[in-house]
Amino acid sequence: MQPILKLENISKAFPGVKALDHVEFELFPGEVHALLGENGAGKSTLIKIMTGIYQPDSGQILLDGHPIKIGNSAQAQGYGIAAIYQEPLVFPDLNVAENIFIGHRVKGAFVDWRKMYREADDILARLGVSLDARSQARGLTLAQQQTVEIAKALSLNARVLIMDEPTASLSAHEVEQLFNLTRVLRERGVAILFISHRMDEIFEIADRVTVFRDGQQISSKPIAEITRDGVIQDMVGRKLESFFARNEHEQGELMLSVRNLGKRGIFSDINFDIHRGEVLGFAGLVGAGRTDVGLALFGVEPADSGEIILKGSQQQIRSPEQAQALGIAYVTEDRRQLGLTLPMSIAANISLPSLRKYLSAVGIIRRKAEQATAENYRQRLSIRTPSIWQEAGKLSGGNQQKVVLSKWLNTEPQLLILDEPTRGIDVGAKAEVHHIIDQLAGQGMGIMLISSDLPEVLAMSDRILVMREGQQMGIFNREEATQEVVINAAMGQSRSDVKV
Amino acid sequence: MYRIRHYIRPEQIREFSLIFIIMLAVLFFGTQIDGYYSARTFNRIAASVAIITVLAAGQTLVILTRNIDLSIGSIVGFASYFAGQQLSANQDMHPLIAVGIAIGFGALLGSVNGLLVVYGRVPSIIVTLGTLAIYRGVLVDYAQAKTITTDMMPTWLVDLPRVNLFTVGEIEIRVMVGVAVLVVIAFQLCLTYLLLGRRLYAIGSNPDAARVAGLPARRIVLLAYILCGALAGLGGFMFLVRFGTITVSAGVGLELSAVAAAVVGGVNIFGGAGTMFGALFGAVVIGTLEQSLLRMPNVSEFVRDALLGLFILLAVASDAVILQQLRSLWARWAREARETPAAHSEKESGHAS
Amino acid sequence: MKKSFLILIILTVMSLSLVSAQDEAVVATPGETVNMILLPKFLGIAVFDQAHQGAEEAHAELQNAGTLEFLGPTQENSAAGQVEIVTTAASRDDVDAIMISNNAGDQLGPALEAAKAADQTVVTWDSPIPSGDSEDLFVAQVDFDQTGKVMADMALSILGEDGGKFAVLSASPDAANQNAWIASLQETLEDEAYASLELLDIVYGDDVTETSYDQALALVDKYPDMELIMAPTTVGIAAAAKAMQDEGLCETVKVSGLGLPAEMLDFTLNGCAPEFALWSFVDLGYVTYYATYLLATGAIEAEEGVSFEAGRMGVYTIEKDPTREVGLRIVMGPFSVYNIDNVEAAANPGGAEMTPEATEEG
Amino acid sequence: MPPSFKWDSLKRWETLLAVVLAVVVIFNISQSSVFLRVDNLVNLFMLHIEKIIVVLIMTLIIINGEIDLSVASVMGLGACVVANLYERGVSMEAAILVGLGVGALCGIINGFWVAYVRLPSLAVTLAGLIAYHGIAEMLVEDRSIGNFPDWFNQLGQKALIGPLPLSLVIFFILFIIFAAVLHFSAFGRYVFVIGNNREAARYSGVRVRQVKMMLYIMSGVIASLAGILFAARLGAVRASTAEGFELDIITVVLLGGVSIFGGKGTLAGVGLSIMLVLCLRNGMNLLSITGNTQSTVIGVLLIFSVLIPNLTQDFQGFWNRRRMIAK
Repeated sequence: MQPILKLENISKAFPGVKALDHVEFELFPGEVHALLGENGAGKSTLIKIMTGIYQPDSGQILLDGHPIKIGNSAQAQGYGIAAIYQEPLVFPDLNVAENIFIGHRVKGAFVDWRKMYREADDILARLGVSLDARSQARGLTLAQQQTVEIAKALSLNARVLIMDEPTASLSAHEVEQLFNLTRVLRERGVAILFISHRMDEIFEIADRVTVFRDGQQISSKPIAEITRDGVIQDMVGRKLESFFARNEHEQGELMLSVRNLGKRGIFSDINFDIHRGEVLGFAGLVGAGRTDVGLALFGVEPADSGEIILKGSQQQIRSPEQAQALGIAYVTEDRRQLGLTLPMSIAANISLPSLRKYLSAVGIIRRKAEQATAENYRQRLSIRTPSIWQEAGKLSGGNQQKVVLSKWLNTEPQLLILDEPTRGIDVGAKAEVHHIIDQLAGQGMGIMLISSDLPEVLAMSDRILVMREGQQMGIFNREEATQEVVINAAMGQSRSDVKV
Repeated sequence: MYRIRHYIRPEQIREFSLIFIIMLAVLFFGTQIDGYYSARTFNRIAASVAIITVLAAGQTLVILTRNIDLSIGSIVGFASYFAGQQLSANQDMHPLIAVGIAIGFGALLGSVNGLLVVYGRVPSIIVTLGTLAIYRGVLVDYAQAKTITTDMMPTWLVDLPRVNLFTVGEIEIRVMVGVAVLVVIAFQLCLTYLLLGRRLYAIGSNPDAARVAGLPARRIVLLAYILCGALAGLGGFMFLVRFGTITVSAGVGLELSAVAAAVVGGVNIFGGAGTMFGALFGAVVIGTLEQSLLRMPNVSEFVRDALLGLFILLAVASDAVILQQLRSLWARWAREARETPAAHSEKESGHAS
Repeated sequence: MKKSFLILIILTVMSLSLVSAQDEAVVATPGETVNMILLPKFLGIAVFDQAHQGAEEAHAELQNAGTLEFLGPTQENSAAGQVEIVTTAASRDDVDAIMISNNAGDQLGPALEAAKAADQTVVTWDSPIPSGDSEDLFVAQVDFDQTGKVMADMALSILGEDGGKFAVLSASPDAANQNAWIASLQETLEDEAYASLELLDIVYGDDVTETSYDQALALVDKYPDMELIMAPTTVGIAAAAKAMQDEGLCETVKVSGLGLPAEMLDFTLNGCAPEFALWSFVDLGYVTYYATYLLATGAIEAEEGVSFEAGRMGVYTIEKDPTREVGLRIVMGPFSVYNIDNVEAAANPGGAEMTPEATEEG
Repeated sequence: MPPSFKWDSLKRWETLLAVVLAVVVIFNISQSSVFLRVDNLVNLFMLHIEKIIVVLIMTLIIINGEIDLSVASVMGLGACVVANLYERGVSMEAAILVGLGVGALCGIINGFWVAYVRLPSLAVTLAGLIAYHGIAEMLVEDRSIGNFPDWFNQLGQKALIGPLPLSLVIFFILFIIFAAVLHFSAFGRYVFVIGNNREAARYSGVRVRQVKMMLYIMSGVIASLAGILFAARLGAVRASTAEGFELDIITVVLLGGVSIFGGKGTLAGVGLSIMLVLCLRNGMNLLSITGNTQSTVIGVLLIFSVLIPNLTQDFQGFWNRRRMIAK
């Protein structure tokens, strides 16, 4: 069989970096081809070359055996190459149907709204999703936005679909829906390039796996011929010991008690305790209200009923400053938008919440002390960067996450709320973050771990609280919490057909 | 209720909130000014907001793409002067050619802005702050302190402000008002039914996504500037028609009035949201306040501006409060819809086919 | 140059005393070097250009070997711009005299003080320094006290002997000359002869066409029995006349005030503004130039009772300015009152000179 | 500060400004013997001293991601309040205090709507621009208020330290304070962080609303102070005092390399931009270039200061590609 798209001997260099080094890559119709590699391995560059955002320095691209040149996104679309990203690129002010059709180069200058809605409904129906073509994109969940992007690709009759970490922000249920869509497309003969950091997903959906490291292709094999450990070894170039590290710790005294916590229309009747050295996992679907509980404890969106008892005294937490003063830290799920100030230096990001510690008598920031702190965390959490004065935005996802962790650890919190701490970071970094969590718990910190990565929650938590639609479905001990138990609780009883 | 949510956005309802604010203002002034509820009040306000409406429409096009045009005051001045000069040199010129000259001249100046923004990659506020001064400076040199006066103009032009398109009872729809309303309707239709119009929203809504979607963003932004300049040129022609006497300071400060009308009309200053009708209502809100305050007895000349500023702030604030309420209502509906997925999908399949 | 100046001053002071003894007007000696700056309220406006034209005429007549610079701020930045130009001029060595139409009220005072401290002659024209402190002489276009009478007379002439109600549409609230004229108008109205006139309101159009136009219509709506709008500003009168014409109100509400014949031609011919007045800005520039030249060369001193001859405009005598507490002035005069009989002659390009001879004298 | 990419690009901007400034200064020296005289150099600052004092706080506000269009009206209002009170027989000292207080009040009003109600600052301060000017008109009406006490006028006009008048001393002190606050203090760090990303700042425990409120209050007080200094320099106050200054002020800030979208800019760049505009204007005045020609030159400079680096970059890119193809 002839590949739809074939990349031959592609090289691309940036000042100081060889992003792709004589790479070969093939996509066949009706296959899901997983591309793996740590951040910086060259995956993004390859995608950008395939979608016309970058031009290769050398090598050629063949479509159906004919060499082509992809000058820009519009040309890529013209060749039937479409891409969806981890953060979907939707137009929030337009509605679903418009988002699907906006990039089409249709004949005529007019918008036929009736026809557009009809065709949008049609495509959505073909995908088997219930989404109103008329609703505005602003209110959609991430998963719905991704569905819109897939519909867009389908409407373009895309023959090649690039999916760049599409599952990173999705809950298990939504991932399953996405995979169903993916299978539909595969049946239609679409070639799918699939990128994910979650091994389970690769084994569930991929037909073929290619691994990149440092801009070079390391291996490319059918799924049947590979093992999890083998792939990881290819990616990181060394053997990685235990994937989820969690050592047993003594649990200390009670630190936080939450009683009947509620926020009108968001969540209600939340009750739990966290002890020193305990990791309490929060599982559930995206949108179940887990993040909202975290935000309430951190004072960003204060709760309006119930009690928060911190080390024996009841607290009304009204603002992040106040939460911080009480020894609470919150590592947000949206590290690029909310966790970091991307154009500022790593050092400035780390010192931000605790800036008062660095002021001299006249109120000037003591750079030396700031620098010392940043260097300290750079070593402790092995943040890989040429300099702590580098812009945070230039770091890879995993290193960014470590900067976010540093900035909050530096406030010396007693309760650490982690919201999707390993989303979108590569396996190596993920293992490091897990190691850090384990260490912190070992030092007696109470940790609230919100994660949609089920294996992660199961492995890292001492107990697991499951939420569904703003309700607490139960708290399970480490021993009794299995995937089935947690999923059943997260879905409600009726969703037993879902497999993960 | 879900249905309403799907068909109408809070931003669309907000335009009704502006009508509500206008009505409040009218009710208030009605108690203050004798004979306020009359066709004359309508005629006066309509005639006074015609020019600013056209300018606000052009400004809206640019703001939708996440840019701004601060130079239109100078474009208005230059276009009206230039058109007046051509007309005085050539009295027999066909009216449409005269309008065309003004519009073309405005479009030319607008395209300079657009080229600098799009291909020079200079932030729009910097470009248009610069051309605001440059266009005016060139006009002053060009005009050599000569004034365009009414006696230089052909009679049809001098008489034009008096001409009614049609009248309903005592309500007169002047040609100028008609032109303004026509511009608003035409551009609203373009924004709704032209692919180009939707792309204007798309670019302002998410520039990155627009690039990835392969939209010709640069050409569209350039076009927005050219259209904004063209509308400023048309505004300049209307300025010439209405005031007759054109000095080099014609149109000074109109850029801020146009931005104010657009912003009060709910056009998002960060792009992607807003309508022509919003801009129209914004102009009408400000025009109503201004004209009514002028006619209010016992309000000293010196208190007027203070009140005007206060009222504009109140209008913007109440509008924001109303919009916030609407948005949270919509969000609640959306949440309820999600929390009852079964009911939700039933309702959706209702109009999915 | 300074030394020769000194000798010159001594000589002229001597001759001056001789002359004044004979009570004769000082005549300027052509060919001296005086570097002068003519500073209008702002650039780009016809009337100031006409004043420049008159100054150029005098400059050529007097064969001044120095320069005549026409500098001005933009309209948006008029007050601060005038301060800036005067201050910079004061620090320049090559400026001997500044002729300014003040648009900054008393705010120009310190800057002009600095210019005077640098031995520069300061003459105001068109609009004086209200406090009168920091100028040598004010060249008034007309007698400010007369302006009120001229406006009241025009009102009577338009409204007939029965009089009627009228309103004033002025420039910006802090324009010194307009305010003086309005004060004089109000004073004049106290007189028995004008008892039939009633001043309803004073509003401000800021010398912006749009605002003036709206204000004029608002006056009509506010005062249904108003019969006349008196606008002592060229921008205001043209805008008000156009507004009345556009709304078909020319039969019921007339417009008058101070206007440029070229701008008012149509409105006078069609009866919207049957009568208005102005002086010649060309002459104003011309006279100002002569006065400044004479002062700067030391031919005359800025003192009460000093007479001088200003070329074709004849003899002027410096007097105390009765409209201000402090300050000296000469009054150029007279008003030219324009109506349907003479407006065309004044407005056509050949009549750009607008010499008083060509028009009826007020 | 240790190197980073952004810092480099800013440095390039500042280098560009410095080069242009040097050219202008050399040109001025060659064209006018007056330029380098001390009194002219003092004048050079004094003629725009009120604007450049406000430029300092405007820099912080724009870096913070907001704008304050009402500054010129607050300047006028501050001056009018002082003049009005003085006219009514209040002592000058008390009048000045009240004037500054009124400035603070204007700032609180702006800040309330922007920081707490989250209305767009453009709309709020546009309304403020009209309203505060309106209040100034109510206070002064059609008058011109002058005859202030001698000490007050002298503060604005006479040298205080060496050849430097009070307002120039205030400017230099404020410049140093603002540079220190913006680049070396916690508050300045917060200003940048909020300007980059308001939400990220909030999630980091930064008191976003308080910082914004503080900035607007500072803006009000400093604008009012500048207005009062303006009154002292001119010796008289009118309702239109300082009208229209806002665009000049914003122009200088933007020319200094401050991003209108917030989060980026240095006070060094703004300082250079101030010097550049002042020298350019002074040089043109000395050469008798006034009026619209002057503003045209500034307008061209504003556009070209961004355009030329961009075009150079494009040209370099084009050149590199050509070379690569040739290879």
